Amino acid sequence: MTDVTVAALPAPRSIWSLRFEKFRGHRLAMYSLVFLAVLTAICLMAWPLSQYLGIDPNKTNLLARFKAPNAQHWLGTDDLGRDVLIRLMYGGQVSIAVGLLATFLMTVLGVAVGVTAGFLGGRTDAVLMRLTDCMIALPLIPLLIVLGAVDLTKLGLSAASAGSPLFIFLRIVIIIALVDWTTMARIARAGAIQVRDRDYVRAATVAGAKRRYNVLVHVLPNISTPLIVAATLTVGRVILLESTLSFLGFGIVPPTPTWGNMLTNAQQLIISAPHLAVYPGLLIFATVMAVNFVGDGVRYAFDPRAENEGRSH
Amino acid sequence: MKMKKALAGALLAATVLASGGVQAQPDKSTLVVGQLQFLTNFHPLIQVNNTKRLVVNYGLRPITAYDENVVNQCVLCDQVPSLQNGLAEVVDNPDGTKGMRVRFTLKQGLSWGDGTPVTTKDVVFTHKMGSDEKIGFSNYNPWSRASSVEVVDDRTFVLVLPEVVSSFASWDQILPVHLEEPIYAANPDAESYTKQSLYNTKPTTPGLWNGSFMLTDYQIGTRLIWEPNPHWPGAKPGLSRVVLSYRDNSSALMQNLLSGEIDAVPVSPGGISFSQMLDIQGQNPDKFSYHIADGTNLERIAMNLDNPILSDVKVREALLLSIDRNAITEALFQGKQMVANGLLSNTSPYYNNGMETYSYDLEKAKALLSEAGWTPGADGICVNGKGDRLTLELATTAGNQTREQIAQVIQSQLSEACVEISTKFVPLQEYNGELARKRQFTGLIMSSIDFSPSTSPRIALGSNRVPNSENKFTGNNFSGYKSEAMDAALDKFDTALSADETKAAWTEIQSTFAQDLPMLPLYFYARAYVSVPDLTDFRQSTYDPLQNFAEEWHRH
Amino acid sequence: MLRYTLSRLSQAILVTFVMSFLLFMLIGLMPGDPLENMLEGNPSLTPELMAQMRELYGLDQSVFARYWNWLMAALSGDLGYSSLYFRPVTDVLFPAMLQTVKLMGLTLLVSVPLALLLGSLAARKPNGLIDSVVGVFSFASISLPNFWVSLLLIILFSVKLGWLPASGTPLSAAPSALEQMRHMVLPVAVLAMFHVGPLVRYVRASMIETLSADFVRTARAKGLGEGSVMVRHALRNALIPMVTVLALSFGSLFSGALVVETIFGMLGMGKMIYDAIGNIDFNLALVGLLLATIVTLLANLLADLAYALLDPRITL
Amino acid sequence: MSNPLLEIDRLSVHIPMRGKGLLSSGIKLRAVDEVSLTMQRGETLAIVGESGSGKSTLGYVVAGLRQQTGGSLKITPSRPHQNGRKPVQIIFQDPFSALDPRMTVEDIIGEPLRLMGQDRGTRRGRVLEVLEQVGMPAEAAQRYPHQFSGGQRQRLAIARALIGDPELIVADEPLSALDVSIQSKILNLMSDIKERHGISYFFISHDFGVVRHLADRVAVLYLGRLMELAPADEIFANPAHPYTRALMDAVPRIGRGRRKRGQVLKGEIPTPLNPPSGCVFHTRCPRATAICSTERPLLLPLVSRPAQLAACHHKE
Repeated sequence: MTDVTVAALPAPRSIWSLRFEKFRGHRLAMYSLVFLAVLTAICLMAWPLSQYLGIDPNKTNLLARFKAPNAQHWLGTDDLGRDVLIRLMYGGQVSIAVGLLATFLMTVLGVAVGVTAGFLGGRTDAVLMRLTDCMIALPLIPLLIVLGAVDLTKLGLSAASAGSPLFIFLRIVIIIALVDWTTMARIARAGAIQVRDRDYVRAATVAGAKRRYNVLVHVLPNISTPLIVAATLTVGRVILLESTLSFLGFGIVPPTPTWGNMLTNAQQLIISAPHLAVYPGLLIFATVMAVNFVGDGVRYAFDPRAENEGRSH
Repeated sequence: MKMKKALAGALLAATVLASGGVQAQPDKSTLVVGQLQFLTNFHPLIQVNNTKRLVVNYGLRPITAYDENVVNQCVLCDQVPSLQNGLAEVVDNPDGTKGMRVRFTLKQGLSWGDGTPVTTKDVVFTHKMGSDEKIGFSNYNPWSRASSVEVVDDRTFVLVLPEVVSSFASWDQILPVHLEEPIYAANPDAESYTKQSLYNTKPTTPGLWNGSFMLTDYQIGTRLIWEPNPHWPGAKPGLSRVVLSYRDNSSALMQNLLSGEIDAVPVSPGGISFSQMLDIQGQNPDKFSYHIADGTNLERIAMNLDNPILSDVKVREALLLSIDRNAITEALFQGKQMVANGLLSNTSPYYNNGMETYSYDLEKAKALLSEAGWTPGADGICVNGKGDRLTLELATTAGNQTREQIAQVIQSQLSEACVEISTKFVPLQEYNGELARKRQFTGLIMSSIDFSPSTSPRIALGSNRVPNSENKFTGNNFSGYKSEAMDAALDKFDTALSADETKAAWTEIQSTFAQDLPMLPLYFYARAYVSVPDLTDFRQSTYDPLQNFAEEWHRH
Repeated sequence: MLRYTLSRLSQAILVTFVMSFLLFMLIGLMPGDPLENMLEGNPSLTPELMAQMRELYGLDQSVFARYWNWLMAALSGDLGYSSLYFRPVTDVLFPAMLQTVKLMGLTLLVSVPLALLLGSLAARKPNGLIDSVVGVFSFASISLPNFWVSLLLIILFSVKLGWLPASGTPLSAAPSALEQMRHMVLPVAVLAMFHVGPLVRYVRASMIETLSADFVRTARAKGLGEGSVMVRHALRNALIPMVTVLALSFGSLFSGALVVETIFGMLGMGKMIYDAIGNIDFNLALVGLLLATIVTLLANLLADLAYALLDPRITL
Repeated sequence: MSNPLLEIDRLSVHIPMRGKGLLSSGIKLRAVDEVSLTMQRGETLAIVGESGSGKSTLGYVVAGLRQQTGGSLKITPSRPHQNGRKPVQIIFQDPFSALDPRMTVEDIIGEPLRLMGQDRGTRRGRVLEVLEQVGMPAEAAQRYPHQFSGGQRQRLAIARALIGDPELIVADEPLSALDVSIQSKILNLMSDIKERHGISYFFISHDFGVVRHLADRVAVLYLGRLMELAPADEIFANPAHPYTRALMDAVPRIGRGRRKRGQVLKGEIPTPLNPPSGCVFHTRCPRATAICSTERPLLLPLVSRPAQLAACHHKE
């Protein structure tokens, strides 16, 4: 009965290994990925390094302001005698964490909205997509500033918890996710509509699958490709948004360092210490640029048009 | 080919644009002053703050003002009243208490910008409005001190004071009756009057101004333009135009100063910070003139004494001992702004040399804390017997870099003494309103307070000056400090009519303050101004705004 | 077409109302109390008087009732009073709008031709050297923090070299055209640098597409010069849908303008909103944000209509 | 045999058309219009018609993918189906869209069992079993769909349909996307399975050649209506309805070379939004007379052959 020989089948090879191979071919993306990995590793070294050098990142030392780079302070000190390098590293942790967390959150949000709209269709779809259009229409930064200015004690939160650094951090993550989930929603919706009408979903339905099963088992894995590409590019935008917001004073506030609020501080010191304006900005730029290149690489790697795999009937 | 032409064109255009700046000759008849914080409203006597005083006095002069030697001088009047010259006298009130009569004569030829003479009618009108609680003047020397104004003639009037006050000879600006009275009559409450006042609806009306300059043009949030008042009877102004150019933050002001966009800038408040001035001075010692004088404006931390931690004077002393104020002023101000030991600076003639002072002493601070029952816990932060942590919130205004820096330094220094501080930077409006005036802060708030020669320290220390609904939330005793000894000393101060009496009262006030420490004094702001070097005849006064002498300024 | 326009317009109006309510709620969540901010510094205010005022302004009512009152007043032309500038909101708004229109208009004048130039150059030889350089440039454009670029340009051109002013607003009451231009150079440069990146990518993609289209090949076959083919055929075809792309970029351009206006001290819409929020000026913040939203919605609407009008494949 | 496996009684699917905006336009698309059918166990019923005739819609209703808007449908399984086992399964036309590219073959084929709640271990044995039944090696289980050809994929789809042990398989043009050489192999597989498992096919096709090999009975649909219903032998020998005849003449057959010249359908199929009055076929019917445009013909047995039913005023 068996009329297909095993030898005729290609060796099993996951689509991921193929993609990784393509990604490796995108040189800028590869370099960027290495850069980001190194940067993240360095930022994560902040605590051990500060222990090793005997530095407390928030400890001010007025006798050691604007110190030139030396054995203890590798990039020198700032206007309050704090170590610039360690603060940059902590700031990097914040930026990267906000970037990843907010992207994750907005992916969840966008996918929830998009898949609901795409899979249910009809009036739900119409309403949700109008909502998405509205959000897209809004200028992001002014909206973020309002959200950043919202007094959480008016929402019943205690003043102490509203002012805690962790809460301020989460608040940034949440408000960025709240205003920027629309791209994800559109992609998820388009994907969901496509997958919804695929025969494999129909076959599962005939076999007794409910909506939940189809969404989880069929829709989500099949729209993951464009979502991963979009998410990568989003990380860069989020880092930029966070730094802009912190720079404008509606983001993460001192003494917690971020690249954005370090620039606010540096803005005041451009006469006495113009170099302080260089590092954080350069890091934001390099990080966002690298993330965008990686995004471009991922897009290239995932692009089916660039796929060599032929489909023969 | 086309590309090359376009490129050449672009280069040419760039050169023209760039060279415009290099070649532009400074206009010597104009002074461009950079400022922070555009006026919320232009009315000279409502919602008055330091920033407004820096502006309004170009065009509207007070009756009297202190000069650079801290001597009270006549601006609109002929002679400063005193008990010695007989223009002021202590009289018996019908109910047996003592009152005062103070006589002024307006200068000959004083005139509003539209040519209408300034007369006693304007004084009567201003007094009437200034005593009307619904209008709510908030000027520095309240008109409500006088119960009535007796008109002698067009230029002479007598102010009748129901109480003896030491500040009897200090009086602020007057308003033009011919323009503002109809508006006041139609709008008898603060809300609508302020909105309808010509100062806000049409501030370029010449008749609103009686100083050497008047406001001729303005653009909201951006600039104010002052030009000479043709009816000013005094010296003809040396500048034909003063432009107040508003910038968002002090670093923008600094950039504009360095790029030659602005010619002068006040140093905090209302301008660049003192440390920014030092930065500029360090790099460009000759490019600008640096006018620096001692000031009376005190940066201090008020403490909520209702907080059980802070009600213990030992804790307050420990806090002050753990803040290295010398290091702060040395590092941030090169020591050019003086550390404050109390309410008055060491250079004041009334300074009390005998009182207790608190220089940085961490060991003593720790000892005091343990005496007060606070011992370091596992994480280095003190706890008391009940297990409470020694943690306090320090709030100050957002956007002021010096304050934010100092707050972070204090946070860091107090942690050495086992005190945990969380910092909070709030917008100015919120700070002044809810936090300070409504006393909604739990721990520490940092801001400045100015004790002018005519202002009683009662506003910050009197037990009746704790802001509450009874006194309509006036008063600056944000700590909630109540001391009978202090109240008695303040009574003496308020009725002192001679320098000796005043000095004795000040001595007592300062000693009591040093014992009780109701506030933590940090440093005194210097009065400073940075200008192009060709600005001459620039007088800098300790207390009153230098704009009172703006007609004397020249550029050569 | 008319039906489609009306339907889209009515949707936009509905959205505007929904947004106005949401913003009203959000603004109400800013710290402080509108009445106290308005009357701050008036020492003679008794609690009774406050309560009276509260009633007078309807602040004791529910948020819905307050919104309704506000909406009715706004529709009758009363947009309220700015507590920051002590003027009716409209008095502050219009000069600010003009300023922003000027800034954004000049930016478009720079960014659109630049995008067309760079995009066309890149499209001539995809994956060639110029294309790679332009590609990196457009990536840099979307990755640059615009506030940082502003700072660097100010340090270099204003503070160090002294060539250009550090602010975007001329000081004199009647500045000469040259003076105005000089003040706009840095702000426009920053904004254009930030705006041009996505445009370049768009122009490049659409040029490559049209260059490979049949009619372009025909034109080439007819012996038209390369430059002529580029300009007359490819560029013109790429231009038409560009209107849509530009309209859709309005929101991000406005966001960029906010940052630039704030740094260069220009009282445009963006800085006005920023100041209003920072100084808790409820009315100004609300109206400013709403106006920005409406204009963005309109731009999007126009983009849709233009797209529908210009693209024959879409029938209405 | 007691009662039929499938009973369809005057079943209709009318789809309301959405107008522009949110309102319904009131127009209905009559995809399936009052169709009545029965199917016996083990029987293969072929549904034949042009595209747009409603045959797929009918198949979707039988498979439970779509709800009818009128009439009734009853499936009576011979065995009690417990644990979520479904008596009906489905095979699709496009083997590429039919298999989830993200799943391994084992997971794809095992999906119906997974939906019944069986664990992976239990499923595996059954998956290998059906793989063998459809002629695929066990090694295929760990591969992904993109590693298989169209014919192989169709085998996998059949395997998935088989695994749940159904009694009826709706096959929606399962061969039309395949090469002719592969078609016959799959066809043999299907008839093989039918014989071994006693499965009924609801076999949708537009190809009489294929139908002839597999079908026991044939139903001809046109514009959602049943035109003819007859045993396969009879209909191929003597098509009673002119539409059936036209279809047979128009379609090329496996192994028979080119289509026979003769009666070929004129014009396009009318829109089901506005079907012709009377006999829906009258607009294209070579035998149409006046009565055809006014009166709807009933589906009635032929006088000579009572098993053969046709809805025509002019049956042959």
